[in-house]
Amino acid sequence: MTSKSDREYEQLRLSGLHAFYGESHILHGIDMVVHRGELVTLLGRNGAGRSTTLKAIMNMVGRRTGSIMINGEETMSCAPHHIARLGVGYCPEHRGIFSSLSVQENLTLPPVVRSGGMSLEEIYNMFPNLYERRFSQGTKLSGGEQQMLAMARILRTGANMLLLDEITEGLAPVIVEKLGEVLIALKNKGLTIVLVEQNFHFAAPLADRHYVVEHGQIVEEISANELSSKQSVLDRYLGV
Amino acid sequence: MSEQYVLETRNLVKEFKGFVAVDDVNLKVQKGHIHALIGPNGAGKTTVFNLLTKFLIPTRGQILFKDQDITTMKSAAIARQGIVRSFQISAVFPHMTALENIRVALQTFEGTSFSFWKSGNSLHKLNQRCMELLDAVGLAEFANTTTVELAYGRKRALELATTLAMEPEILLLDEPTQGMGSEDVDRVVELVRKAAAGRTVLMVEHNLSVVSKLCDRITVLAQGAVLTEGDYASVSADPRVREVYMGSDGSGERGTTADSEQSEAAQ
Amino acid sequence: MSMIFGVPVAVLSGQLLIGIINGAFYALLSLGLAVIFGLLKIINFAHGAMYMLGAMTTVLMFDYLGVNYWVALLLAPLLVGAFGVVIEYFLLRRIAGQDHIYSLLLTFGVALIITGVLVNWFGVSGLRYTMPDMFKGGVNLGFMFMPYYRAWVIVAALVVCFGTWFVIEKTKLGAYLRAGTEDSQLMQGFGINVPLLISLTYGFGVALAAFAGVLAAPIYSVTPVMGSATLITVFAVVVIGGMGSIGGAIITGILMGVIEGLTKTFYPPASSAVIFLVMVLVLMFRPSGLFGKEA
Amino acid sequence: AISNDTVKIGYLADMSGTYRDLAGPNGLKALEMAIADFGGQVNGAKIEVVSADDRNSPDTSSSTVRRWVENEDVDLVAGMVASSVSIAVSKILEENDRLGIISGSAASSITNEHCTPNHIHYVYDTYPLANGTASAVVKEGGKTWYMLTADYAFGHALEGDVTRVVEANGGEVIGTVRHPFPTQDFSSFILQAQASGADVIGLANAGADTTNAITTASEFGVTQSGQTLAALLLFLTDVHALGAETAQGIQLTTGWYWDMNDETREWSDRFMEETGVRPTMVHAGIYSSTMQYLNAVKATGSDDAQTVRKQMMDTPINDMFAKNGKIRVDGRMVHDMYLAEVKTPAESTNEWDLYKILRTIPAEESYRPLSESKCKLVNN
Amino acid sequence: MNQPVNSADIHKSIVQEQANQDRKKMMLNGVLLLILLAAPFVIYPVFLMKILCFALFAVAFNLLFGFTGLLSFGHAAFLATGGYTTGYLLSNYSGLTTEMGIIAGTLAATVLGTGFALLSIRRQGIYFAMVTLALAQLVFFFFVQSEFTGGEDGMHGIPRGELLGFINLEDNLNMYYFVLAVFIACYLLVQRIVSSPYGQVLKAIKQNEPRAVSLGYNVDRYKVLAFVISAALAGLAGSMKSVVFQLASLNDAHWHMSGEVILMTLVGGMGTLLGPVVGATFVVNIEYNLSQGPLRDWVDPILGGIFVITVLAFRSGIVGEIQKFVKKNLG
Ligand SMILES: Nc1ncnc2c1ncn2[C@@H]1O[C@H](COP(=O)(O)OP(=O)(O)OP(=O)(O)O)[C@@H](O)[C@H]1O
Ligand SMILES: Nc1ncnc2c1ncn2[C@@H]1O[C@H](COP(=O)(O)OP(=O)(O)OP(=O)(O)O)[C@@H](O)[C@H]1O
Ligand SMILES: [Mg+2]
Ligand SMILES: [Mg+2]
Repeated sequence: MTSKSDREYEQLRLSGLHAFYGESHILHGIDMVVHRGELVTLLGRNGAGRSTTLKAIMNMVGRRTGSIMINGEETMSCAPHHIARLGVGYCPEHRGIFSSLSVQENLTLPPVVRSGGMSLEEIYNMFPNLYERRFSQGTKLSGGEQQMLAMARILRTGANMLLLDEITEGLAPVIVEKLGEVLIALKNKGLTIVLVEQNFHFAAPLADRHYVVEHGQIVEEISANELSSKQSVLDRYLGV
Repeated sequence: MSEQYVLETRNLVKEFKGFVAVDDVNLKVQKGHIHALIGPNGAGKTTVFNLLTKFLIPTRGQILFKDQDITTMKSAAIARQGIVRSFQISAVFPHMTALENIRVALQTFEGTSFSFWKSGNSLHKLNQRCMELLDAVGLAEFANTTTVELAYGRKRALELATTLAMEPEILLLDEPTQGMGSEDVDRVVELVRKAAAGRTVLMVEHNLSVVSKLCDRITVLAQGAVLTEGDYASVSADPRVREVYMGSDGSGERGTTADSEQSEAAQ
Repeated sequence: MSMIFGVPVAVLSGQLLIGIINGAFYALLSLGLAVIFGLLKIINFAHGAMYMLGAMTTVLMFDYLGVNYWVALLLAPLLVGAFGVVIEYFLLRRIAGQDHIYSLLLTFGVALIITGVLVNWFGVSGLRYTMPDMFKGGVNLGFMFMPYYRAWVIVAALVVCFGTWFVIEKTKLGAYLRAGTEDSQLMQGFGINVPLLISLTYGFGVALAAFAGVLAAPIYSVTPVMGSATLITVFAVVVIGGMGSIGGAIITGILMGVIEGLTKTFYPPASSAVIFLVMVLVLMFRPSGLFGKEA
Repeated sequence: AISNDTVKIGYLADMSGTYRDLAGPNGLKALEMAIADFGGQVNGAKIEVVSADDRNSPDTSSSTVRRWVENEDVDLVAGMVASSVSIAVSKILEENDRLGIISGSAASSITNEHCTPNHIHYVYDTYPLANGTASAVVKEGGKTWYMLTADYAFGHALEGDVTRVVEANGGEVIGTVRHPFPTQDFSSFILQAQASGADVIGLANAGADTTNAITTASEFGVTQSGQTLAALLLFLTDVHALGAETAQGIQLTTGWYWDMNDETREWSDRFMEETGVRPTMVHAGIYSSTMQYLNAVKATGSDDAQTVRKQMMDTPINDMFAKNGKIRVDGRMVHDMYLAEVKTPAESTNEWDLYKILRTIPAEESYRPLSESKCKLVNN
Repeated sequence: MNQPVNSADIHKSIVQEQANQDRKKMMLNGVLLLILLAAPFVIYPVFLMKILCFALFAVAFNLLFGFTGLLSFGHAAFLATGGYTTGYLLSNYSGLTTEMGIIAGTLAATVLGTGFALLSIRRQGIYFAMVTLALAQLVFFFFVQSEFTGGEDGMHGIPRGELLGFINLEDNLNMYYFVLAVFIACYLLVQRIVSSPYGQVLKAIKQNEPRAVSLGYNVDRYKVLAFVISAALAGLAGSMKSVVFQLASLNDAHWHMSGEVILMTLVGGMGTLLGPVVGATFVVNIEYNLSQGPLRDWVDPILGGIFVITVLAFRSGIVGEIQKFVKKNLG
């Protein structure tokens, strides 16, 4: 388990983050903090701006204002490849599997940014499907296999903060279950994880805290132990 | 005797350079059923769909629609026969409004699709039906919104409405609730139920709560072959299915209210 | 003398060899195009102009600075490559992610500018470049007279082609390149400086064209318009091979050289049409070219 | 009388494309030199020049020339290279009864089936080029010919002319290969020509095709193996680009050469001062024809097309460009042509010292006789 | 959150909106028509006719490129085929009236276009562009080597003749109004096509082809039809041009002409109705005026610069940018 001092260490702090796609203003001042070793989820309806928040952290949206601190370092002016070098691993919503590469090439593609990542062997053990199909073209995998690949890919890099966007989408329940175990293992290794998730059933038992996003703003912060008391609030926001 | 089966495959096989993705599948979809195809990732579900709609050519085997061999028919012809699919990855016409998206589908029946001399106003008579369909998926207020501007989940809803506009005899749905919030999931379940009235639905779905609520019959695929078949109760009780697909708790369900309560209780 | 279809065997062998030489030349040019398209999805209509720049630079460096052939062989591609990097940085980068055809139009415009300016500076009759002494003459192979220089062309072109193929298909750098062009944003998200990689790749692609230009300087008329006629033919070669297929470009290049050579022997008037004819036929049966990956 | 008290000359030529060096911007310089030498005015009327790029496009040129003659009252159109442009322009001039002097085009059809009473073809055409070179080469012992022909009307015409002349002189064309236009690599064709064993390889093409063919021929040792190259259309600029080393020994016919006598040298020096290069026969022809035109305007006191043309036809041309040149009724200016051979590097003293004049081909032997003409102005 | 939405209202607003747009279009068309009717009294008619011919060519091209999403790099072939056919017939068969020659030229281009379409339509994206380019090159080589085209000399002295046997087209004004009438008819036709039910399908195919297939559209047939119409109109433009200038030349068949029509369309605004017209006017003017001005020797580099600037800064073209501006500031 993580120590007390680590718990207070701010791995990520967003303050007053605005983001735009061309003319459309998507994020309207996001404020949130993630401590080292925490697993935090972003919940919200479709189109609330959760994926955009992750992309904004990676400097992958059109225009941004506000502040993003990673490890206490301001990164608003950093190019995306710099951000990755700070130890951030990003798994995008639409998988981003490269069709010109084989499965194995896809897997070994992201450069290792820190030591301590998983080895190829460990990854293949976790996802036997990928091992079987390792020489096929990346995009010839089934939808679910591609999702596994996208997730597995960043586990190799040794990143110590993971931004994961809808990683259970399209996965069979067995695999989802296994992914849950993986996330817990990662958390135990001290990694910081920001999880965007539709599947609340999956996220609830894993997370330390939940942020609820609506119309590009954080409207609620709920910690794991408040979950039952704030269930009704949550239901309202998520439109259940 | 096969009268009651609208769609049937016989010994269907698809190989990709030696890799057998679909292995001797005999699928029988009964008229009026909502039939689910489930199975672990990479089991070959999407491939079966692709074979049924001719986006892929079978290596071997036959496909029959209402006892007629359609193995060699082309994609568009199959759609016109009444077999219409919706895509796993959202498929819309991005620079048309939501309403126009649906109108394009409705136009197929007008027989004026080659009439380049006709005024565009001749399409207005379809607007009413478009609005009904949009309303059904809760997109009425977005009728005049350009589709690119819709959030992902809404695009999927729109796509479904477009598919329904085709009045298909058989509707093929590939993960219709993927990427949707629970609110939308429930709406889609209702929608599919409504849409299924009077027609047949074949769907791939990983959300077992949806499957359990909707489906009359379930085929489980694993490694390209049929593992078992039956109704939800019998399939979900099958230990092999639990092992390869459902996992230990056997629910595999996603964030419905009931589930989140359950999971809390688990905590 | 034995004959095949009314053509003496000796002549035919000569034509085959010439075909292979020209093919190696096509391979080199189409390789650059294929690298640029395959990796950057840029349809480089400035390729002919870059080829021309390679040849022009060689001649001008010799005339004004006394730079000899061997140095030019290295320096001209470097200079033109650097110019390519500049073009990528200031122009092409701004349309990244747009439809391919914009890159086609942009580079077409760039080619018009480069060619037009040079025509005004140097005219169109051509600049004089003398063959380096060590390549003068040739050897009689019995069925034909083989100039030494042509032999050198074939060796140089093949070595460069194979080296390029190896780097792109078999190394990690190549994998970065291939992936970076599909989703550069994501690649950057993995910590790779994609913009730099892209600039260098474009620079490298046009440097290949310039290298072909240096090889061409002693044997073809060096004029600012020498690239425009070649461009379309080389494009056809790349398309036949399958846009973006590196190995395809090389093999098809040689193949087309031979086919063109045979046409020049048996039915010369069709020799410039034949490549286009082959292209239409190939695409009818293989929509993505001989070695292209299905879309 | 002189319309508007101005003699207005429109100079139309390829300024930016493949034929730029033939006439181009330097041709305009030659035209301006002529006007300056003439004194800048005729009988008190001023001389104006307008110029345009023909873009090698007959329709762009048509628009330009129509505007010139219909709106800007241009009296003479000069320059003109691409035959399609020359023919299109001459039709417009005929319609509007203005005068044109074509200096750059090679097509002999311009004063044959396409002749009009409104234009003059001044410097050269393919007929004497083929005629001069072929007959001279055959006479010197080149009996068997192999033709390398550009596969379009121009090349076909040239090939036809050569064949006729070669056969008339007792030679024989033993093979022909028609290459597409344009072609960069001639090695295949040169190889075929070598294999044919002919004495002479005739190049019935032009521009870059010709220079590429010559370069390749030299690379493949054509001359070493005892064959002669005869280029049927080769300009000084082409030879300059090739250099004496590559082009040595080639025989060709030209209408003029800068280094023929003091008169030509004097003018060429002035031209070189202006432009930095030695003039081709086209540049000299533009100068000469403009002089001839202005003299005719001066003599008749009119800029009416027919009056001036008649005067030009009646006055023999005697200047640095031509001796006893004559404009015929079909518009063809006939003058002596010269058979030249490209010097060896040893003979050549500087980069422009390129030709040895072997002999003069008299005007009457050079051009297509009127008796063979299809021109509507000739009563046959 | 979900307010009840009245679908009847939405329907009404859509119809209203459509009617509004139609009215605006009518007004714009009216203004343009007036300008074009008066133009020959101010501007030299032959030059205006040149613009109209190229505008028609660009409009034809844009139907395929801007509205169907197919980039043909071989449209010069149709322009040239139309021109040569009409030119050849009118020059050699004096019994033909001018419009018969023009119709024949258009038909020839249509037939050729059908051939091109059948050979190329299954290819996607850049392969499509390259196949059309290759086919057009073959056509070009054919024209270069054929005797009837006059090779690089071109075909000259094509008689303008008489329209319907009694309107003398040698007269520039008569000729102009004839060209104008043809142009307007074609322009309106394209306008109609784009908004027709067929146009909707084209739009859908352009935006998402696999989806259109899955909705039951045999997309190849729709694309072939668009290609054939486009080729026919391009051929018509070529036929008209050969009659106007009384000549036809290889320039029309060269691949640079295919590039030029792309430039026109792009500069004006692809996928807009008026764009190609504006683009053609612009490019023809630039080329014509520059080739006579002090920048005479620099036309090609300047055209290249226009390409570059358009692609970098005005990708939606003149008309497209104006539309955007209007939408942003007034709409
Ligand atoms: N590339 C883009 N250009 C313009 N608008 C965009 C773009 N991507 C997303 N948007 C808009 O931004 C808003 C927020 O999108 P985002 O993807 O962040 O939502 P989300 O909360 O992740 O929801 P989802 O469940 O749909 O993924 C949506 O309204 C969407 O339409
Ligand atoms: N075009 C192809 N070439 C090679 N292999 C393929 C191709 N398409 C699919 N496969 C392979 O076939 C298998 C079945 O894929 P399919 O997409 O049908 O799975 P699925 O059941 O839909 O899975 P998921 O639930 O993850 O979407 C997978 O292992 C996949 O890698
Ligand atoms: Mg999202
Ligand atoms: Mg699937």
